[in-house]
Amino acid sequence: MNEQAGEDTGTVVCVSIVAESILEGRLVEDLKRAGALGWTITPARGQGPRERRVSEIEGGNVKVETLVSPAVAERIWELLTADYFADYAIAAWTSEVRVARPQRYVGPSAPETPSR
Amino acid sequence: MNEQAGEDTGTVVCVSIVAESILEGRLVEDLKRAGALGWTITPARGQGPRERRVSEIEGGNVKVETLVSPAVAERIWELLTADYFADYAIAAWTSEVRVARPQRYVGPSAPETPSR
Amino acid sequence: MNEQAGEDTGTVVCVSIVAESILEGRLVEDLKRAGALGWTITPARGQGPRERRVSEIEGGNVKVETLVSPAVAERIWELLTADYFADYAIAAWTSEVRVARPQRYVGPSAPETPSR
Amino acid sequence: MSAELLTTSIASVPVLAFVLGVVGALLRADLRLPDAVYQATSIYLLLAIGIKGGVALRESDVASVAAPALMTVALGVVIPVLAFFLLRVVTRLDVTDRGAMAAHYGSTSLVTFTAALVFLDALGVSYEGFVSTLLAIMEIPGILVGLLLAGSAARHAGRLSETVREILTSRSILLLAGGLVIGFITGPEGFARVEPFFGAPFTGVLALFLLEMGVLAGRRLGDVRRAGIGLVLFAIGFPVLAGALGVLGGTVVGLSAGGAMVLGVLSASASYIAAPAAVRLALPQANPGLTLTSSLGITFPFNLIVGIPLYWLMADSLSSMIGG
Amino acid sequence: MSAELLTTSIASVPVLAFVLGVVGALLRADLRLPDAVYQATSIYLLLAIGIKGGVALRESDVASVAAPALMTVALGVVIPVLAFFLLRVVTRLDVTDRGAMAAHYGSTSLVTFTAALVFLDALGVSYEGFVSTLLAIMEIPGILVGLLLAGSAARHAGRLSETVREILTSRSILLLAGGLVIGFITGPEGFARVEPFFGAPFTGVLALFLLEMGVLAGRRLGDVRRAGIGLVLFAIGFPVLAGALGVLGGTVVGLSAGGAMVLGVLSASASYIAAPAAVRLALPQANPGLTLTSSLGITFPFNLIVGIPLYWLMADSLSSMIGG
Amino acid sequence: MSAELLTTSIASVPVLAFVLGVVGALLRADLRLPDAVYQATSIYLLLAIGIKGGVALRESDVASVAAPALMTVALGVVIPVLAFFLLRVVTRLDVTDRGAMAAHYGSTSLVTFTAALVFLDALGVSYEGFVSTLLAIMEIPGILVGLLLAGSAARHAGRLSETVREILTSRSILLLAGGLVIGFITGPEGFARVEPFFGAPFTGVLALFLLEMGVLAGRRLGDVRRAGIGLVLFAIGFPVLAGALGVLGGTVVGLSAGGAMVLGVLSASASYIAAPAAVRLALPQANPGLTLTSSLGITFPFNLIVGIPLYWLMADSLSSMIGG
Ligand SMILES: Nc1ncnc2c1ncn2[C@@H]1O[C@H](COP(=O)(O)O)[C@@H](O)[C@H]1O
Ligand SMILES: Nc1ncnc2c1ncn2[C@@H]1O[C@H](COP(=O)(O)O)[C@@H](O)[C@H]1O
Ligand SMILES: Nc1ncnc2c1ncn2[C@@H]1O[C@H](COP(=O)(O)O)[C@@H](O)[C@H]1O
Ligand code: NA
Ligand code: NA
Ligand code: NA
Repeated sequence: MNEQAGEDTGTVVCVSIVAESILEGRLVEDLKRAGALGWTITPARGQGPRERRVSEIEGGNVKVETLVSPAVAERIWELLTADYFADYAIAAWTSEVRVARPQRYVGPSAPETPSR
Repeated sequence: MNEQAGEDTGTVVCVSIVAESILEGRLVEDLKRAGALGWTITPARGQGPRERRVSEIEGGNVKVETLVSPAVAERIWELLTADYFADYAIAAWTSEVRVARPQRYVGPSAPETPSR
Repeated sequence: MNEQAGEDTGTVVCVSIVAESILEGRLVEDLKRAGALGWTITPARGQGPRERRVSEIEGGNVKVETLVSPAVAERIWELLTADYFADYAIAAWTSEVRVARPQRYVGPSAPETPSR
Repeated sequence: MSAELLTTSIASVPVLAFVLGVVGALLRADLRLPDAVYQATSIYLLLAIGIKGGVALRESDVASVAAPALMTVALGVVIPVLAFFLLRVVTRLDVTDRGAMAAHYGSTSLVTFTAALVFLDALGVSYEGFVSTLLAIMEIPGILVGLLLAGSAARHAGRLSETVREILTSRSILLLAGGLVIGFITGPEGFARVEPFFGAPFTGVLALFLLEMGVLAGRRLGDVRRAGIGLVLFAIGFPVLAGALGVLGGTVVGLSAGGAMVLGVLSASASYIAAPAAVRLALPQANPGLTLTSSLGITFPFNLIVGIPLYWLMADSLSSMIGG
Repeated sequence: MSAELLTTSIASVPVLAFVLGVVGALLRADLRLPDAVYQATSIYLLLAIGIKGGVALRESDVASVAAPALMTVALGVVIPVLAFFLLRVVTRLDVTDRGAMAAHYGSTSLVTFTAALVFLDALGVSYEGFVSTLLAIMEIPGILVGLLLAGSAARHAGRLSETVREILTSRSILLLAGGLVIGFITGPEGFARVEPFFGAPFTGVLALFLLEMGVLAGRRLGDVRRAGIGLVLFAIGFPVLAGALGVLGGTVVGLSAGGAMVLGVLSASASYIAAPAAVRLALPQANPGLTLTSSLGITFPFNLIVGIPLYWLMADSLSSMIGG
Repeated sequence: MSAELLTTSIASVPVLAFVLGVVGALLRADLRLPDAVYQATSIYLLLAIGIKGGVALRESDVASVAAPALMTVALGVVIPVLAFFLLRVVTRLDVTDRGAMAAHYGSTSLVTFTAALVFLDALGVSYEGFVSTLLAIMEIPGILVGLLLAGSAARHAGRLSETVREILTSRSILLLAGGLVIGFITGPEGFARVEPFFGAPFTGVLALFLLEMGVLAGRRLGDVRRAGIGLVLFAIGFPVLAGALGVLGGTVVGLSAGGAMVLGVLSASASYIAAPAAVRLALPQANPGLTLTSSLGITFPFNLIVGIPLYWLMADSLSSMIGG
């Protein structure tokens, strides 16, 4: 798709995080701190290998998706490992996606087509 | 997975669009016009680099996912660029996904296994 | 991302299933039986090439995402083909995603880094 | 049918709200309630009907309930069988689709029942307090008979018992039966304390629910044309037949005119919640568009507007023929 | 303004709930209703106002409604034009943003209208039953005039007719108009049966809705500082001007003091639901932050707390001047 | 305990609805309210209790409120400390889990409180109007003390102050405190206008809420077996102890028998909304399954069915011993 859609497309990393809803506010703050310029949140429920959480009463899970540069994805990953994975109900994964106007997601200073 | 699951699998493009919910009706019409045969909509909220929208009062964002052929993805992309990106709160990305029964998504006339 | 995040990352398959909500209970049972260790469910609506369903009255669609090993994905795919695709409103696709702690998704006995 | 009866039915806020919903659907406007509110409204209606029925049940002796309950089971078996064979005459549906239709018409509709009670209350006609028990009884056998007729049991051994369990522990049955028990235990004084919530606002909440039903029915209207004349005839004619059977059965077992009319409504109305879900899971090959168009797009509005006054007329005439 | 009037306005539960919402927003606490409940509450308010209006409309003769209806249309055209040109004087907004603002101030606000009725009821002041008809009328022309002024029709031929269709079949218009018809047909006896739902709890439901509106308004407060003094002046001064026009127009066409006050409120209040949606679709280049900050962050609280008693004072004085 | 008291408690619609929810959970049926409706119901209960409390608070003089308020703070500190040390005796939980438990039992439960008021109203027993103020006071200190005991402050400096801020601006505190202020300002006349919404339907709404609570408690029942005998003993024995302390404290500071019983209920009941959220964020290593099983699966049903009449018996006996 990139050829036809012109030069202003590129690859960014989509980080998906599913966590108990109580963490939403803290997660969003941490995403901002890690350099994410935007995110999308959808309501979710789920089950996982651990069952250690409190959100059953108040609001289930949330799924947060954020499109970022590889470097920011790395920082998010480190944050999750440091502060979340051990104690909270959380699952996270990343994939590469193609976007138009990559600067919207990786910021103006980032290279036009982030290398893999 | 494709080998075991038989010949009737193939790769299609998954276009994800997050937009202010007020646009839902118009977006769906445009997807149809571009040749999409189906779509899935989930409720969403979010924040982005721009904050220019009205949906805060009425219903937040919607996330639309549509599985289509590369050619249709191209047309959707052009439509978004022409009519949406400039003025509306919207983010969009694409990725390649593997499906069973690809004709369901790309239409009967399309080649059985759209090239990568 | 894998290099910096250490050895404990790997690739797993993300299976996405969109189905009429009435099937949720049965689908989840089948996912467990196929070996999935977790799943995330989000509410959804949609339209597809067939329009054969009853869920319009009660709850629309659900979108189920489950991160599993390629072998489990294969079993899920066979189950869907055998019991769901023919008669129910359903769409499904898979993609590869990168996770931390892959054993959480593929189980302890699975190889640390499932081959691509 | 006297004009006054029709007016009591049509000029009520709930029925007018239904019409507004249909108009909205035809104009492609979005008048649907949010799904969460629709669910909550249906929980409210089931509990309220159950509790009020339970309070009334306290005053009935077991003997007077037994015969109507048995008659309800009998109707729940006879009506789907009748539907199954009539459909072979008037349509070209295959055995699966006819079984699915039989399950829908053998079961019953909460909202039609509720609208009938509101109609009787508006006319000042009394009815037996245990009619909500009959509602709970009527919901189940019809679905099972329909599935058996379609032969689903033969193909998926064990699935029928699963279906039975699913229906018995379904939300609507549990809330209705649970409400009956709650009402029975708490009695009039207990009920008095929740009356401003479960009693007084009831008709208004029904109006909101019917607005939503109107939208859903209105969206099915487009499919009616494609359904074929046979199906349309069935969807209008069969309720009248089943309604007459119900009124007759109710009168025979000694129900008051009001009670017999309610049994007529239960017999005449087709399920659009419990049956569609059960049939979809047990008979996936059946075409749900067909059954929903028929039950929700035709039979439901027909019963709401024409059927309810009609079955009352039947019950009233029959009871005065016998009484006089 | 008499202290007693201000107290009747401010010390009412709905207005205090609004203030609580604002406080919650400033403390960054989450007091918002779930979206589904917010939607349901708005459906409830529209239907309830419509039905009550329809019941009252039955008792009005066509002649007495015609003049106020025409005056409402006239105000719906004049007010946005006035806003459009005044904005050129007091702000530096471009033609698109001024058109968007004109559309908002030309249309009207359901909740402000509702709060005005609750205020009059608390004072024991009567008003014409058909004022909800005027509410429905006032919603539409202002939006269209605003869009025309912004010149959107010129650039996207056909889009204006699409917008007209969208507004006419929008949920708020359909529920309001549908409610009016339902109330008109069902009359007082029909209404009596749903009064415990659509009547008695009304003020309480409004309080819940205003809690949510308070949160939304409170979140806009931060933007007010950035909006510039011109916009703030406009958002407070223009409602007073438009309200005075409305009160005058109402008195001229023979409305009671209560009715004239309501027409003043309709004129003074700015839309924050119908107009934002329509403008967003038809004028995407306009900045919605600007219009919402002005209409929701400034004008709405001003009208709720100061405007409502003020327009009543105007209407009362004017009517006693004429009467005396 | 007199049979009549138990009947008043158990045969009420709210408690029976709770039992229905438990039964539904055991049958694996889905009786949960949609999340949006659950949220809205909880907003409603908090606002309604606050407003009614505020109206009553107007009639109390400051002097009479001060001593009960101080006693409530004292109980809010003493009870979690007691829980923390008792748990070391009867269980083998580590310090974090004991701190988490202390936070839950030190705080209090809105719904248990509400059910107690409904119980007293049904008995015709009066209580001080300002008890909802005590509810708001009791919610906070226990959580903080529990967290301090767990030593969370030591490890994450600054996190405790963050937690304090989060609790003080949490929805439940803001709605309760906001409601108190609204009721205080608006007074009886203002309240009269919203009584058909916030007053009359209250018990019915509570029933709906308790249906949901029953499902949640029922789902925890399976975990009770795994919890160990020590925890079960604690979850039943500790409320009785804390309830007796509360009743005693209330009587000492001069509350009426009804008021002392309410303070007993506040002391005896364990939080399952405010505390779980706060503890989860501040003490992530604690096992939420443990605390929820104990507070929601055991203590909550125990208090609802046995505790409420028991604490009333204590308060009544104590007050007649002193009075006689
Ligand atoms: N294999 C998986 N696939 C998809 N979602 C998962 C998976 N495992 C866990 N989750 C999600 O992550 C949440 C937390 O999992 P856990 O930490 O195991 O409680 C669950 O509630 C699911 O929503
Ligand atoms: N980097 C991002 N990652 C994920 N979602 C985004 C991102 N940026 C924007 N969005 C979504 O797109 C919507 C519109 O963004 P904007 O146009 O910047 O207002 C936001 O409300 C988000 O839901
Ligand atoms: N091409 C597609 N892209 C995304 N979702 C789809 C697509 N086709 C079908 N779906 C989803 O799958 C559901 C069932 O489709 P169907 O079986 O055609 O009724 C629809 O309601 C959509 O939510
Ligand atoms: Na039937
Ligand atoms: Na206006
Ligand atoms: Na306590």
